[in-house]
Amino acid sequence: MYSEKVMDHFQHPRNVGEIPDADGVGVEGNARCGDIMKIWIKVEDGRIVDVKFKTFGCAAAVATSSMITELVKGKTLDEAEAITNKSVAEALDGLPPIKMHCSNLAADALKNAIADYRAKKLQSV
Amino acid sequence: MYSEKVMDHFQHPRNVGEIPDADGVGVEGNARCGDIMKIWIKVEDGRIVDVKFKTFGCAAAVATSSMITELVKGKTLDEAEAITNKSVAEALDGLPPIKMHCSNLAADALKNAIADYRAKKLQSV
Amino acid sequence: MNAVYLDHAATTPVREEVIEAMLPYFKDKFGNASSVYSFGREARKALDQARQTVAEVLNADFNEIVFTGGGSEADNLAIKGAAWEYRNKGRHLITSSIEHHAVLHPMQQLEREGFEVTYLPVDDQGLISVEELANAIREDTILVSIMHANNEIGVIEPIAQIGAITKERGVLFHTDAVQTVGVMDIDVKKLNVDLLSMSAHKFYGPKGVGALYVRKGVRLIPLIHGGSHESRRRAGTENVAGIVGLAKALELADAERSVVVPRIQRLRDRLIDGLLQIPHTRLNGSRTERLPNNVSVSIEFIEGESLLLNLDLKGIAASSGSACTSGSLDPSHVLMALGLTHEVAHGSLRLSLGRENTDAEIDYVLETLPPIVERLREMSPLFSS
Amino acid sequence: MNAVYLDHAATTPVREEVIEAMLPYFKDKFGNASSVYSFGREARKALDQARQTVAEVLNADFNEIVFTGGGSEADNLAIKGAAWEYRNKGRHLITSSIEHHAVLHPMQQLEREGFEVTYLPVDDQGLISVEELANAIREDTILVSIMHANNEIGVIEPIAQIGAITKERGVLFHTDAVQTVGVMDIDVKKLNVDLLSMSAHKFYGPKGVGALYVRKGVRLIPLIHGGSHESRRRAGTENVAGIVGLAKALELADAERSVVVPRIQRLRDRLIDGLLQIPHTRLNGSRTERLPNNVSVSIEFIEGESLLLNLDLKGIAASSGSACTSGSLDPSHVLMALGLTHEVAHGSLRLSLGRENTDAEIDYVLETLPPIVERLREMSPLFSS
Ligand SMILES: Cc1ncc(COP(=O)(O)O)c(C=O)c1O
Ligand SMILES: Cc1ncc(COP(=O)(O)O)c(C=O)c1O
Repeated sequence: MYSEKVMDHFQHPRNVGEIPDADGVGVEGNARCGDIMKIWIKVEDGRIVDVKFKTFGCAAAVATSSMITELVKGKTLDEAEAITNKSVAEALDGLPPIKMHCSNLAADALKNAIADYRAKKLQSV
Repeated sequence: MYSEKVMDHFQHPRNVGEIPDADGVGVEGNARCGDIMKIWIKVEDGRIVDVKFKTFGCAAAVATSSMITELVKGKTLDEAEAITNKSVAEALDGLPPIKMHCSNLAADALKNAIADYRAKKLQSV
Repeated sequence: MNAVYLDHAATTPVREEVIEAMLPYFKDKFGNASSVYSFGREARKALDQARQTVAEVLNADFNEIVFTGGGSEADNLAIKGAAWEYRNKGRHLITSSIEHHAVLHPMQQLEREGFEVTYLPVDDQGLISVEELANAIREDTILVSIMHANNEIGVIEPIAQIGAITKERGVLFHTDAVQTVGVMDIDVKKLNVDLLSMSAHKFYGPKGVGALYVRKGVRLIPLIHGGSHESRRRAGTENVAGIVGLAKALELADAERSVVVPRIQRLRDRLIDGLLQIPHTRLNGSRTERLPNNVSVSIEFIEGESLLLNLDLKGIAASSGSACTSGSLDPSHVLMALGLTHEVAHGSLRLSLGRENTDAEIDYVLETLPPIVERLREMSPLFSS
Repeated sequence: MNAVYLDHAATTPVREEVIEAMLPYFKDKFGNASSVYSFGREARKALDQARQTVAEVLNADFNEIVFTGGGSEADNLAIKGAAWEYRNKGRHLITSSIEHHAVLHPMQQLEREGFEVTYLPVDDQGLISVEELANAIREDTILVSIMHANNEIGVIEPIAQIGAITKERGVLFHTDAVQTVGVMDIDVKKLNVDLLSMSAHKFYGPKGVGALYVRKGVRLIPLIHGGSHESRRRAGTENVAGIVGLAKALELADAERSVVVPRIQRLRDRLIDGLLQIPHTRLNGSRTERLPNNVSVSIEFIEGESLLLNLDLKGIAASSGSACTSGSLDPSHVLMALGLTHEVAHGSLRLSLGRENTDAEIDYVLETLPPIVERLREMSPLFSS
């Protein structure tokens, strides 16, 4: 049912954890659907230099979370924001149709983290 | 589905045929149900001395026809009239329930033959 | 002579290759096709493969195949499912007077529920008039159901022509193809049908499994509600072994048809010609628009069950009309629809051929049958020689 | 360690003895059970024998057993068949909120057709209140359907007590015994039920065949109309091999129950005790009123599918609630009915044991599972250690 890439990221998720002094934190999902993702980013010179996640959810949720952390590391915020849930799924060689909707929310969580970073920065100005 | 006795009478029906100068002839059944029996009797001194039948019908119809001819040979008319469809079925070690209604009409055919004999006798008096 | 089986229209033995294909799904690959773990994944794969095979043979799409618990269930799902679903569009249904009970009885049930049903007659050859059918379609007609070939008399109805009309008139069209799938080449697009039923045990597959083709866009209210199996059209843990068996049997029949069917048809013709030598005997149904494996004759002055039992005692398995009606005492509604009298209808005999029948067997039947007929006629009060 | 199968509540492998019993009916004794000749007579005999066996195990009569195409069909036939038949007596039905979809979805269909359904709640142990049920019965109640044991949490409902009430009140009573037949001793008289469903593949029989007990005098409108099979309650050429398999499997289960079940129950208790050692873990459903083969736990802060897949990678087949709901994204309606929150319901795990499970397998599960849970919790934003 899942692609090899999904299974690889599910079994060996990259960048699991928290960043205690993160510059931005984003959450997406809800317990009703059974998928919640939280993402922490560290930003330097407009670039994401570190990223970590924690996810409660199915294999698709874990794999998309893991995949997005790989995709964004080193990217500028604008580049990172351009990533969509669809492009994450594609990077994983696709997801089962039933999983496209609920469990594919890593890009949204990331956007929330970037928004959080920007809001904090605005406040600190 | 059929008892051994039924199968025996079906495979080797006794007294098949017609009696050209019969004293009484009886018919019972109809083509709709698929069972028609015709019976010829020869009567002497109030006793049935010969009997023959022809039957269009299923194994049960053939076997009951054959059985009744065996049962009545030598019997007085009163004795013969006392034979019921049920007793014919019993003499055959029973019939399948679905066959009890339509295909078990030998006793009725015999009654008709006896009535025919009596009517003819009345006329000839 | 060993037993001669000539009742393939009633049921067929499961082919060795089909049993082989089914066996792994009883024990080793027994998982639930709906589960996520590996056990279930093998069953899921087999199910998908079977659905794909059936779809390809019928020239249909993967999602257009619904597996059922047999031909009767497929007929019921098509007819009641469509009638219930589209009842607000209209309440008129059309069928023929020679359908199998698995079509007629759902129709009668729908009548009890307030639907109106037109039962079209057939001519003395057993054929539906396409013109009469076109005239019977009304504003409120929602479904037409006409069988592809009749199970008793083997007559093949003009399904493609009927389908062209129903398509033009925007009416759903179901065909009960239980007797033709595996025997004839079936293309649902060419037949212009929206719904088509089949039953595995008629083409050397297992009993208790069938399929319904449901054209994309046609909705049905299920007979069996529950889990989301079969795209919510038929709930219940899938009979994986049975479905694999159905697909395997269909695949084999399809691959071998061009070789097997002409051989069977030749045997059929020998049988028909031989039987018609018996005096007072007639073929039931069209000689040309006829299943390649069906022989149905009326043998006057004798009764069918007696004939069957006598044949059985000689090792020949045949049928006197539909297997399903053998519990009943009324003569077959199909033979009556041809205009036969009761007596003649009672004297009908169906011999239906299959892939394992041989010329020697036909010889045996043609030797064995006439003396039995003669003996029964001598015993019959209806016959005067 | 070889694969460890702990999903017997979803389906079971067909036993070798059952396959052996079925095989002759595919090829040698393949005749149609409704035909008059010898071919069919063997099939008829096998069918009669199977019906007799099932009747005896349930303490029912021969004619009270109707074979179906599975458990879902049996449930649908019981519920819709009775509701349609007795609709003029009343239109109110009672069931529970933890029924299988094969009961809930027919109920919902009947609601669309104008019936009214009361869904009784369960307490935090998963148990129906007999008193509440008695109070829910109205003048126009025609049918109560309460499952014998729940497929997800294994809770056994007080069927005999409920049956005593429905009997007194003159209301029909159906129980879905799909999870208990083969595992528990079933006596339809002692259970006071009018209708009882079972499914062969839950007790080491084949998929695609089930049975419905129908107490004498109870009438049903069939789901599948057609031939006069099953005393006109379910049309279609009988799945002789499948029915023989069902009966054989039931006979074996019944004969071995007193030896096999206590062994399974001991394994179950080891498993429950071991799993409850994991912090933030609770047993779903009553510990005492529980199927001897069911373990259902909620493991907080983690999600079921991830857990299942990780177990699968270690060779352990389990389930996260009903197999049928695995295609859905909503947490199980059964766990929600117990009062669990969404998060906790998502973290449920069902391990259901069978006759081939061993102590070594339980050891393996109890070794394998805790580190997976730990790893998933470390990854979970809901968990703070
Ligand atoms: C309690 C219960 N009822 C009904 C069913 C349906 O049975 P089947 O899938 O054989 O149709 C199942 C299993 O799927 C079940 O566990
Ligand atoms: C034309 C036709 N339709 C439907 C059926 C019903 O199929 P099944 O008995 O497999 O349910 C049959 C055979 O019995 C048939 O010949």
